[in-house]
Amino acid sequence: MPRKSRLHLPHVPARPGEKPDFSYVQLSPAGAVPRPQVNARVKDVAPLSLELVRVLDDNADAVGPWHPHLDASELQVGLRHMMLTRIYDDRMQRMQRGGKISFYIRSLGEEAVSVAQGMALRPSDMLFPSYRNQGLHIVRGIPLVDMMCQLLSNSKDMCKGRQLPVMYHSRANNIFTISGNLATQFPQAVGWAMAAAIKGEDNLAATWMGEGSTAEADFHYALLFASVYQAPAILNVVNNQWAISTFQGYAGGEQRSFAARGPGYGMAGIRVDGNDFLAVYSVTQWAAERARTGGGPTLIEHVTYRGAAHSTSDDPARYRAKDDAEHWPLGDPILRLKAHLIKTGEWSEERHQALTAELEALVGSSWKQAVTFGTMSEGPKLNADLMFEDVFKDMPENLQRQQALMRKEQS
Amino acid sequence: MPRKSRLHLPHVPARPGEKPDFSYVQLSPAGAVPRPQVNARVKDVAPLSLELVRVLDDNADAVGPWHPHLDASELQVGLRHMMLTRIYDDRMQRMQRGGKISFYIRSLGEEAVSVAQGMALRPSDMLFPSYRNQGLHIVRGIPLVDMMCQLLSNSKDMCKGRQLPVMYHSRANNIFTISGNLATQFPQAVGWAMAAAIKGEDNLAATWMGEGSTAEADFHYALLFASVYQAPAILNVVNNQWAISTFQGYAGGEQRSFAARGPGYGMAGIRVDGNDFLAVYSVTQWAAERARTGGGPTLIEHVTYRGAAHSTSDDPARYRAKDDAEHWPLGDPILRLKAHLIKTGEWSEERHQALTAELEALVGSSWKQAVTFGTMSEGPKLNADLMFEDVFKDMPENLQRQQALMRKEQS
Amino acid sequence: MANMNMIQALNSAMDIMLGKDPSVILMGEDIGYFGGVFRATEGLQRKYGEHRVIDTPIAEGGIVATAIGMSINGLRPVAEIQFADYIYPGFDQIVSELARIRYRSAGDFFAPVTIRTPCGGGIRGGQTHSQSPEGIFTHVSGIKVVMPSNPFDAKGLLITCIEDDDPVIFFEPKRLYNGPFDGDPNKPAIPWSSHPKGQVDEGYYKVPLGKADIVRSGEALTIISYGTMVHVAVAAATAMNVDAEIIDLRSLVPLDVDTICSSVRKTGRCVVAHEATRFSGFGAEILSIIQEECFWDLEAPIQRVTGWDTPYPHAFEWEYFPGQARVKAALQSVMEPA
Amino acid sequence: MANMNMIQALNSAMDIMLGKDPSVILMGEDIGYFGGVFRATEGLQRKYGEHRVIDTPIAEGGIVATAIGMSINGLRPVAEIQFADYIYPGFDQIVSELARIRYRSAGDFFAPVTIRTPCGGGIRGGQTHSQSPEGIFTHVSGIKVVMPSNPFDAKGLLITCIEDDDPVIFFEPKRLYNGPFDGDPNKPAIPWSSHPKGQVDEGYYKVPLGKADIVRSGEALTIISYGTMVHVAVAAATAMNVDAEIIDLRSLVPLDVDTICSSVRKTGRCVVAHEATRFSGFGAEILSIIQEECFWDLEAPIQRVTGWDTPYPHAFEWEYFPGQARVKAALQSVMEPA
Ligand SMILES: Cc1ncc(C[n+]2csc(CCOP(=O)(O)OP(=O)(O)O)c2C)c(N)n1
Ligand SMILES: Cc1ncc(C[n+]2csc(CCOP(=O)(O)OP(=O)(O)O)c2C)c(N)n1
Ligand SMILES: [Mg+2]
Ligand SMILES: [Mg+2]
Repeated sequence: MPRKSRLHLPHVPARPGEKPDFSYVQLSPAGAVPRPQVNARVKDVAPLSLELVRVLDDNADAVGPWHPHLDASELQVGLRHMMLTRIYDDRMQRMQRGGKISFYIRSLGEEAVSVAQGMALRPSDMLFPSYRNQGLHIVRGIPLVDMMCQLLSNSKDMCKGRQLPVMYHSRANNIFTISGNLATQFPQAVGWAMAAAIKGEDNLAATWMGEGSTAEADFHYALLFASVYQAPAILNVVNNQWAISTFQGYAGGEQRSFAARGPGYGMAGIRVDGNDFLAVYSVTQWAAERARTGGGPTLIEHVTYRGAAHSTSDDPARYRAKDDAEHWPLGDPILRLKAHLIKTGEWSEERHQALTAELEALVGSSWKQAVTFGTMSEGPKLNADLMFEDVFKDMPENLQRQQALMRKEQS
Repeated sequence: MPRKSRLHLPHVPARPGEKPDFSYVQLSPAGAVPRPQVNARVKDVAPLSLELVRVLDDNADAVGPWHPHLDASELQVGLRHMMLTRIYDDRMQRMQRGGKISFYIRSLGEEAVSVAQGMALRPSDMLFPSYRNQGLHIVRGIPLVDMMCQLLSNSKDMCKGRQLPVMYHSRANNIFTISGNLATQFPQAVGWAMAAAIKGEDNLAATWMGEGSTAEADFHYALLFASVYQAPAILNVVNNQWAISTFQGYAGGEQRSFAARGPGYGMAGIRVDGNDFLAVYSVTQWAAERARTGGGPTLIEHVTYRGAAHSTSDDPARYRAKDDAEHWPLGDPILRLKAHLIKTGEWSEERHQALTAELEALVGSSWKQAVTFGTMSEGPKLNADLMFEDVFKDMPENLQRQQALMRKEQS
Repeated sequence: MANMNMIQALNSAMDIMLGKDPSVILMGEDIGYFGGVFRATEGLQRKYGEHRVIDTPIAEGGIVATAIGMSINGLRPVAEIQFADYIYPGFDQIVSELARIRYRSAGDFFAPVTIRTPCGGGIRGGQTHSQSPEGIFTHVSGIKVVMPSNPFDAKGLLITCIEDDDPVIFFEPKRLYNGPFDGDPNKPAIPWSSHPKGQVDEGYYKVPLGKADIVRSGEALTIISYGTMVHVAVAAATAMNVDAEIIDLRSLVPLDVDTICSSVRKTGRCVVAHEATRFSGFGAEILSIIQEECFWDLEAPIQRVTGWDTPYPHAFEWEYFPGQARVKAALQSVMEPA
Repeated sequence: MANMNMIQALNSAMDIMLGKDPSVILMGEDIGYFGGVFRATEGLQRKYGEHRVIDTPIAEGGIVATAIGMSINGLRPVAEIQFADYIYPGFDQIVSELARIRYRSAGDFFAPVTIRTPCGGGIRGGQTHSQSPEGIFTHVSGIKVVMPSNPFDAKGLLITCIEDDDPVIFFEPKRLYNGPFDGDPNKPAIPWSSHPKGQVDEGYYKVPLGKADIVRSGEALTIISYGTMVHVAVAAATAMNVDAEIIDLRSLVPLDVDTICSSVRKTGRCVVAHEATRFSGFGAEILSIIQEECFWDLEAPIQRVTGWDTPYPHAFEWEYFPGQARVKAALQSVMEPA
């Protein structure tokens, strides 16, 4: 170029070989952010979109107006769900490495988002997850075996072999089918919520996407329709700082928080410590009550960190600093809740180890059971005839013919 | 439905039969809004997105920090351009009614937006207009005859008969071709601005859309890319309160100003009195200087009112209150600038009438000249062969064949 | 029975379904208070309320996406896209989502959404108000595609689509809204009241998908068409007085292959006509199926009559439109003795 | 000459054009620092800077739209869409804008944008990482559509596309990135180094658009294909040892009708093969043109070999993929004596 470029490019704090730098993350002290009434006006809650709602402080104490005051038993359940999610992830990752499944995506470091929110919502609320919300399925009690059978595309696969691993769904448990196309679930969730309002029901819709996905049009459609019709919806942006190799600054995070998009569209926006089980639970409760009482939608940005590779097809060593997750200023969601429970005398190292062992055993036995329904290499296999079903409700003549041709080809 | 719907629907203040009600429009007194430094940080300029920048007060005086202090001669030119725009619109509307052209769109009541902004920008700045910015073409000196020939799709039509009336363009004058698809020009303008930055040039891109169009994905893409790359662009939302029959509340205007989207994406957002020539000029100057000095993009919401039907295919009597334009609290842009010039002794009723007559004559003679290049009914006509050109740079074999078939068909 | 133009017939279909099924809702740009830019939903918001006939933001992608979400929550949305030329912002939600939800969830979820949209030229709309993109959607597995050619079919087909559990894109040839059109813009327009298919049952009835209509039976050749071109084909065949069998497909997906092929087997000669551009248009699929199924019966190459492979220019609308001259040329050439 | 796989050949083409023409820039998701999920742009940001090899937000519509704007300002953007399955959010900007800017401005503005995108199955990507949507774009007037089948063509065609003043969508069959593929997933993968077209000139050269490649000449029948299926066709014909003439289209728009038709006039028998779904796929257009141009030369119905009319299922990838068995069945049937 004749002259020097003046194009601004978002700053990426640390690349391979550099030391992790999270000074860009704007923090608020635990307990510092006020908790407005659930029916407060949007402009009065606008500051929540720039602050960071936190309950668990560095001494593992729960402090401030957002403290949800949950029973210890509930916290223990939350801890168990998060631990199970992580143990499940680790094992499935190894199964993929061992060639047992074709692909896998972990949620390492982000477990609090799905688990705390899943617990704060009602079973009748409809969930529109992304591919990194396995905690929701676990909270809703989807049997691990069923999830594993989906990963294996085996004879018991809920998707009949049509979807990539992790693209679960459960009609019975109100979890919508996950799409491989980013962001599409967001405005669908808003439409579901609009229908709930039209029908006069008080269920709400909750949906999740990563911060990188907010760049898609569907993010805009969702915020717009939710705002215009004041739909009872909770729109969650899980800001784990990375979209594959792309830093969150490239999605707009350098100039302003993602939560701040909410007030821009005239809806509440809250920025929350995504690794703080209590804070996530509490803001979700707030947003849910707001939605059910006619206060409209809330956009929640969960500030967290992607602890692992994007997926089993990815190698973050190529684009981000080594061991960066260990330097993440908001710590690890499981360790933080564990420490809090121990400090309040509701948990112990021993119980933690025992539970770990129990959950590992559960995952192990579930896997053994899952593979009896077939693996990629051994049967029982799904019948390839299924390829032609569910394109339409009734199989049209041309698909029946193609099905017959396929049979001939395979024989 | 069994239960009663809880769906919120935006309030529409006045429908046919009701009396106009503009109490929903949030006004600030002229001169009341402070003018930040052009390099101020986004969060420090955020209030501008909720206030209303005004310079001309109700006594036709120019007041406050946004007063651009233009020479009277410049204001007279601005007045002339606005008057010409309106006279041109009126005449073309009549020509459509008379069956001389197939379609027309007026900008009645919105003339200040295009004229003041066109004057505040440099000729080397690239414009990406909507279909309601004829003032820009007039400011840039596109001959009326050329514009009329486009309306007539005649032998001198700059679009060679391919576009609907009003879809002008001018490569020589840096005005991009107008699209019939709403909003598409917005992210294109941002791309143009990114290229200017990459090339190290200090031209900027300016683009316009109506408030209804902000619902399209392209509005979101434009704000996002402009923010991420800090593109030298001015993004204008002309909020004339209506999108055909749809009130601005259905585009999100009920919950929050359109300018407020800017800060949500981390860019400056300014809400300005769109019928105040001086205010529009001044905020455009501010945004242009900000962009040229590396301060990034600005979103400007022009608060105005669609004085006429959406287009010649529309009848607003079906959906909005009668004579509502007369009750619009921000008045008429031409009358307001005229009153200011008269008050400052730089204009008079006589000169105004004389100019009106001169411009009517100009429009009349231009039309006479334009029709010599052909009308819908009489020749000279464009050669239908042109239909097959410019699909590609070179006409491919299949189009050559089709062209020959068409000729045969027509003979 | 009553005289209805196509707009009134469509309005009647929606009116009946809104009354019959509380889960049916309408949504779209300017469709509510205003009744739609083509008046198809006139009066329905007043009758059924703002909560069932819903004005939306100008966001085709958002309209399709929220309609999908509503359908997952038990509603049957009928979404209007103001012009088919503006359906593309909703393309991803249609192709990647609407068409695949049943498939990817193994039937656990499905999205009974009907998308209505006016298509075709003939109203001086220029390149962005005249398009016929139906062919594109026929390549997308999981979506049904329908285009009526008259008021009677329009009403019966729309009711069928709204009750169908699969997603449907319902194209309305806007040039036919007010009357049949034989392709000659200089003739005075004639109203639907002068046409037998303008006689429409005021009550509930259905016209099935996947069943083509033999508009006129004949022995000499077969003309396969849909939408506006059905009328142009009838006029051209009459003018040339060839004993043509004229087939109105009505639904493109599912496609009535049997009716097509048995006609061509009988006549041995075939013309396929649509208004959309030729290259990779739906005509190519029809031609291909006939070539595959009826090869040995063909006595002459099948001819396609289509719009040209260009955008639809404002000034050359009638040079672009496949009028009687273009149809006649094709009829000529298929009639040439081998 | 050097051994290159298709990724290296594409990288070389972009490297050369970035070096040769300062107006060329690259943009897309993960293409900059990371070098792209398929590594096609590896090393180019380091070599040419962040301002010419630009990472973008995840917004295909925004990528296409800003690329258009850049091209209007004198740049030649090469935009990567990470998977063809994700091109649909950019569909409106491609169809309504990119394809029409030259036309609607009567040539005063034009948009020399090249969109690169990996397509096709065979890597266990499931229904959203395996699509072949090329047929849809061939129906859009004003866009060129290209798909190479080997490294040598890939490089020469991409350079031609970048220098072309018309917009182009450049589809890359991802299964061919690392080696030719004959359709048998159980055979050990073979590298491009073992294939003559893996020998690539390291310098600047062009392969023209609209010129098909006769991969193998023959007398008995014609196989018309492009992308991955070219290799499957060669394998099937060899296995059956039929004297097939095999044509690799390389560019779908513009289409080399002469090469297609002169071959079919010679052989009288034809099979058209692509991986995309059958119904309204590009095969239908090829078949239609041949039927129209070569009707009297055909000795048997033209057969289409395609993917099925369903999404591309994760578990049944090889039952979906049109492998050698499907090609052979078609060859059989076109060889049957009349
Ligand atoms: C429409 C679309 N574009 C691109 C992709 C490819 N892709 C899959 S995941 C991903 C990154 C998403 O990042 P983010 O939204 O932050 O979610 P995270 O993976 O961090 O949870 C990309 C680009 C896709 N799946 N869909
Ligand atoms: C993508 C698209 N959708 C719909 C339309 C039809 N349409 C043309 S103008 C218009 C209203 C636009 O309103 P607004 O953006 O407020 O601009 P204004 O006309 O008020 O200046 C609509 C819906 C279109 N042209 N393009
Ligand atoms: Mg992320
Ligand atoms: Mg408006």
